Amino acid sequence: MIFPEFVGGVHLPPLVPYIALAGTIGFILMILPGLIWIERVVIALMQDRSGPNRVGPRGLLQSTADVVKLFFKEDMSPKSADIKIYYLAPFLTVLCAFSAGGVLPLQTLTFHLANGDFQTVPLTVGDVNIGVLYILAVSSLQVYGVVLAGWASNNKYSLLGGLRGSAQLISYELSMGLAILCVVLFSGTCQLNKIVDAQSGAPFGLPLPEIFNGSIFSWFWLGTGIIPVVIYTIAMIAETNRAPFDLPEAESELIAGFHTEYSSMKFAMFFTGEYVSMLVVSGLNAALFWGGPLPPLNIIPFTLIPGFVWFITKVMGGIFFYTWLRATYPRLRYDALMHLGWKRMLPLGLVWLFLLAVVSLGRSPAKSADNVPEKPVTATQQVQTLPNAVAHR
Amino acid sequence: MITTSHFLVLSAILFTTGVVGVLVKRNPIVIFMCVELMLNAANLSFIALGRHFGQVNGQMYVIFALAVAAAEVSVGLGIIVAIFRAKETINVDEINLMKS
Amino acid sequence: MVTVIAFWVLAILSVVASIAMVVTKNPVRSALALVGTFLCVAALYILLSAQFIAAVQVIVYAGAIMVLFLFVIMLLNLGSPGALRERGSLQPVIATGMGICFLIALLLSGSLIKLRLPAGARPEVYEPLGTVRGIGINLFDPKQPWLFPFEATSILLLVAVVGAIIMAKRKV
Amino acid sequence: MLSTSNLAMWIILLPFLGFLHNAFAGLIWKKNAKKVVSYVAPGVVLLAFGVALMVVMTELPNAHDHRLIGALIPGTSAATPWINLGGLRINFELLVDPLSLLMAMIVTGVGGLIHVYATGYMAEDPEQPRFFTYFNLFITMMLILVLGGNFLLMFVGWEGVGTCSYLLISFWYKQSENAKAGNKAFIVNRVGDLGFALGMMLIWSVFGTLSYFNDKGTGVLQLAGAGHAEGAHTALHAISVMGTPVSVAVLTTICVLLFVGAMGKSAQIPLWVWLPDAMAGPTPVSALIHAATMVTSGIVMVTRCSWLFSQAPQAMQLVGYIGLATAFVGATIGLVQNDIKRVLAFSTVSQLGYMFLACGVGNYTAGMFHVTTHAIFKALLFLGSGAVIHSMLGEQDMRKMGGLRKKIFKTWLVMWVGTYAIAGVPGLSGFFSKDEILHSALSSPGNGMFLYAVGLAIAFMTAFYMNRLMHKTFGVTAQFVDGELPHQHHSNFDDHDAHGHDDHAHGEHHDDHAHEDGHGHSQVHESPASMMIPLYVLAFFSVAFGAWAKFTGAFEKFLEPVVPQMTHLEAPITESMGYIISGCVAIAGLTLAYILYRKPKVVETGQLIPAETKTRWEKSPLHPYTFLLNKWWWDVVYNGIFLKIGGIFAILLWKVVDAGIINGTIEGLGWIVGGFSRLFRKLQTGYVRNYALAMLFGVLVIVLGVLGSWSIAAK
Repeated sequence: MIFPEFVGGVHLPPLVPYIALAGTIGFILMILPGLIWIERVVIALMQDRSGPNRVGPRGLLQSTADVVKLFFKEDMSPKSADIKIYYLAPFLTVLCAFSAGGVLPLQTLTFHLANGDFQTVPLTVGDVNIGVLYILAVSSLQVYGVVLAGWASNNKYSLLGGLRGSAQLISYELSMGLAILCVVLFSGTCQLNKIVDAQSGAPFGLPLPEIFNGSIFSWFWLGTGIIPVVIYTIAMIAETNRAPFDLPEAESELIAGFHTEYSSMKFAMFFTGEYVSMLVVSGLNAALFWGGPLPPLNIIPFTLIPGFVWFITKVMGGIFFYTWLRATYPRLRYDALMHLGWKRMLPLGLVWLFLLAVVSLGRSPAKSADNVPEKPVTATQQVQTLPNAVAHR
Repeated sequence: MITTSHFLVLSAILFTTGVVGVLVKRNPIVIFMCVELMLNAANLSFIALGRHFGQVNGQMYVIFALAVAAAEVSVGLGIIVAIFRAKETINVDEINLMKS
Repeated sequence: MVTVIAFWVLAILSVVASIAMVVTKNPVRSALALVGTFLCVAALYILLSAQFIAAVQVIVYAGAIMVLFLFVIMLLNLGSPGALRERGSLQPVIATGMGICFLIALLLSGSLIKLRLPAGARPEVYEPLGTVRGIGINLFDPKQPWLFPFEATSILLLVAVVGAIIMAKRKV
Repeated sequence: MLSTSNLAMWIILLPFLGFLHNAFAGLIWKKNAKKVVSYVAPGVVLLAFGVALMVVMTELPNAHDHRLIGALIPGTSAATPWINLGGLRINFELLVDPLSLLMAMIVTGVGGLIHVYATGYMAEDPEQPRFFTYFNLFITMMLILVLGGNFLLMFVGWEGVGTCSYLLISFWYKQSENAKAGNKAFIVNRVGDLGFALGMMLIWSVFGTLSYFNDKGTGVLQLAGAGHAEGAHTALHAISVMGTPVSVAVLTTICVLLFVGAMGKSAQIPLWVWLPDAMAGPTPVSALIHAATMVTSGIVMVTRCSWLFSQAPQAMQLVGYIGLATAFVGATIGLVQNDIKRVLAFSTVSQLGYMFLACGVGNYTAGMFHVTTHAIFKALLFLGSGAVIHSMLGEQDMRKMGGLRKKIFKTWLVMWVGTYAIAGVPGLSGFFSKDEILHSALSSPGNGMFLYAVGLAIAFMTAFYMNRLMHKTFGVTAQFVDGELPHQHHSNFDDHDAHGHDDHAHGEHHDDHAHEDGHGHSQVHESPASMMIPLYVLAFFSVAFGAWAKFTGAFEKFLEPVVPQMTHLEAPITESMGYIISGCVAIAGLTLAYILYRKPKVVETGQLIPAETKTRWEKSPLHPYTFLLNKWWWDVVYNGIFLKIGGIFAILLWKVVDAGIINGTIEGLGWIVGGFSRLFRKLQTGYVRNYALAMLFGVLVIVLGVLGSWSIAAK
């Protein structure tokens, strides 16, 4: 899709980040009740039962009703809690969850400039060159919400939940970082849009028909050898405290874990934070391993659909995967969780990263995406940024 | 206009705060945090001076300082946990085996 | 203009947070104040065009080190204020006085040093200064002295990991 | 340009590999260790002999100036530095020339035969692998000594063989006399080694190197004149590293110091006292180390440095007279000893003296000739005596032997060959080598006649005591009851232990037990083939080697390039006249012994006169028999001088200097420090925070100081 530079005297390209910001937040807030509904319906289907069916058609308004109920619930706080921190915790959770979404590469917009040139602008809130690190940083801050909530509630179940949460988040962040590093190693950049660009070439640099350029086969889930995507997916589930890694809020052991003492809107904020986190890490998954806004095949019906639709589709795929897992697996024991994180995924990730490093040494002298000059990129120029293997043929 | 000196002064203030914190606190964990603050203040001046001279070397030092800080904290907290197990307290004024 | 405002806001915030860390009696609040200071410092790093360091600062300090602190505080249950009550002594007074003297001395000495640019240095901020690429190329450049410290640091970290486990484990 | 030898290193490395193997044989082979070791240990030495032969056959003839240098470590060159400090550069180098090859062949050849012999002799010992570990290590060290290309490597070998000697003398360390004998040997050798080390340092400071030969022509021996063989004996003069001539006084000092080292190792007066005691070790050790090889290293060293000695006539005279005195003293003591191995030990001392006499009169070739023949027949004699001792189940006292000729005829036969060889019966090897020495002594510039006369007397005594030994051991009637011999098991384990520990030993013991059970047949038996075959080989060479070397002149020609040719006076008698004289002397000695010891009566009492009937003179310590039996009271005098006086001095040092001055000073210091500590301890509150505050104070002072200096500088 090509947009004009000026619409009604408004200079469009500088506005793109704001559009992205508004779009992201608006979309997330809008989709949240839908997400909960989807989850409930999907689980119900998987468990062969009816699921929500009272409020609205097929129970579609059930979540809205729940939100309304939460709004009007009494806002209680424990007497012996550390009130300031107790209030701070849910805010932190939501804040971190939302801010992580700021670098997701929704789509690339192309503007037809007044002087005849074309300019591509990423539809991203902040397309920073340390995008991956930014996401890691922000998601590492998420642990504070859990820890502080657990501690400030002054409740031993909450404290246990908080401790579990912090240990779990720190442990799995390592594996997550390793998986992401594999992608960074192959794309040569930390900027998410460029990582997406790096997936838009021919699969493995093979001389295949045009239709495979940027197709599902050239995305990094395959390009980095499947192991990183598996590690990342497991780690992202653990990072968001979802089943089967939902130990910090294990209802059968710890009542509700770190948010036992939270009710009403504060609870709703935790809930929001959790779902936003799911969306964000799924979005990161989509951008890193599943080609972001790229269509699965480079042919007409797919390429006509705008990139952000593909992106959202992939995110929704991630959400479905979450739900599927939740319906399938029992919760892990705590030691099994640590065992998996430290003794299985971390060594595997390290070894795989090392192997990939060796492979990429043999591939070509690192031609980093950072080297590409910042100017309007045309389709022909994009070909030149493909791995050298193509150029040599 | 913000000059390098602004950053250096800020760094000095943060560093002094850390020093005073080390001296007045009795909780070794908080003392540790103050030490981390001092390290950060030093890092800040490293980066400011590196920017001043247009060199990336200042940032190199910070990377190593970060790594060393991480190592120091892990061992230090390990020691604190071990001391707590042995003495049921971590008050630095009660850890006085050296006192005759 | 944005930079000036950002600097003053962040500077004041970081100083306030650091003083709050020292003053407050509750270790958890101290830790939170310190996290605030770290975040402000990280933002200042971005002002200094050290994006990579800023991200690492958040990941390592805020995301790992301070969580470890909080973890230990909670583990030892030192959270309740007054668990370590300060006894009356002259130490804090002397320390504060001496600290102020120290600060004044630092500032004085700073005023005596002229920051001169060496010949050939580029005072302006150039693009790859703080990016992952700029740092990485410098760090692994055989002509630069950083390669050996880098390897040494990795060994240091390994030793620290082993040491921490030995220290903290009940039975080895 | 010196030729290089690629093979030489393997002469050393093979025994070394054997040593490593034997040391870990128990780990590798478990219960089969003894068996494997008994093949590997002699095997590597014999292989090394083969390599040495190969070097002689292939590499030496092609060598420029009969000299090769080689590397010690495979894959390196001879210029590989071992020590490189300032001006001192020591290489891992070997010097391969006729002298070192001759010694290498003696060490590996005779040594190999002794190894074979020892497989039989030590078969019963449960610690046999340890024995062969030391044995192979000894061979390695000895080869380093003789093949090493510089003085320091020689010193390494020198100390290495000393260590092995110590280890092997006290091999059966459970008996304290053995351990003491080992200590004695080691400590006495220390004195000599000190001399050697000092001489070596002096050499370095004068010549600036320790290598014998090098490519630049600045090796010690090259500077001393070796290598320009043609005009050597007319215009010898050593030049120092600075290019100036070295004064005779310095050279004499060097030579005397080196000779002190040789005295220790080769058991010369006054450092000879350790050698007789060293017989405490197993007999193969006595044969290999204390007769054939190690004790001759002093002569080898003097010969190696002959270019230096030749220019220090006074040092040479000292060598000659010390050698003569030692030969005489050794021979006289040998006359009256009763222990079969001790007789041989004193004989060795005496023969070593002979060799030094040869060096002292400047006929180094004759010295080395005697080294060679002596190595062969003394090894033969020792091994033969070992076979006797083995047959007698460990008995060593000749007074308790006798009449063995019929029982162990083959042993008797080879022993006779050895006896004739050492006595100098015409035609056997000892005759030629000894006569060569006597002849050159006679023609030497000094008191030729005196030297010759004393030498003849010694030869006479040698023949006498050797024949005495033979008669007492094999002749007359048996002084023991066959079948009732006490089993004197030489081992660290008594019989019972040995069986308990090692089933393997049980099988080997089976034979002995049959005897012990005493079913009426003889205990005394011939030794196994592994012990006899080396004896035959050695006997053959005892007979043949001397004549071959003498008549073909091969030996002299072989060694010619490595020793300086000395001027000799015209001897008053011709060589054939000398042959007749020394032949007669030898036969006279043999005859006298035959007359005296033919009759059993003399042997039975063990002493010429029964103790009760002794006169005052006969009881006096200066009575010749007592005097000689007690080795001229040498040990007693040493004990008196060194132990008593030294002990008093040591106590003085301990009580006054150590306890009084040194301890007092240190304790006083400690007391002062303690006082100050008590004073300053009040400052130490024990609170970390106070210390940190003090630290900040210090930092503040420093910062202010720097600040002040800056502001002053700014003005």
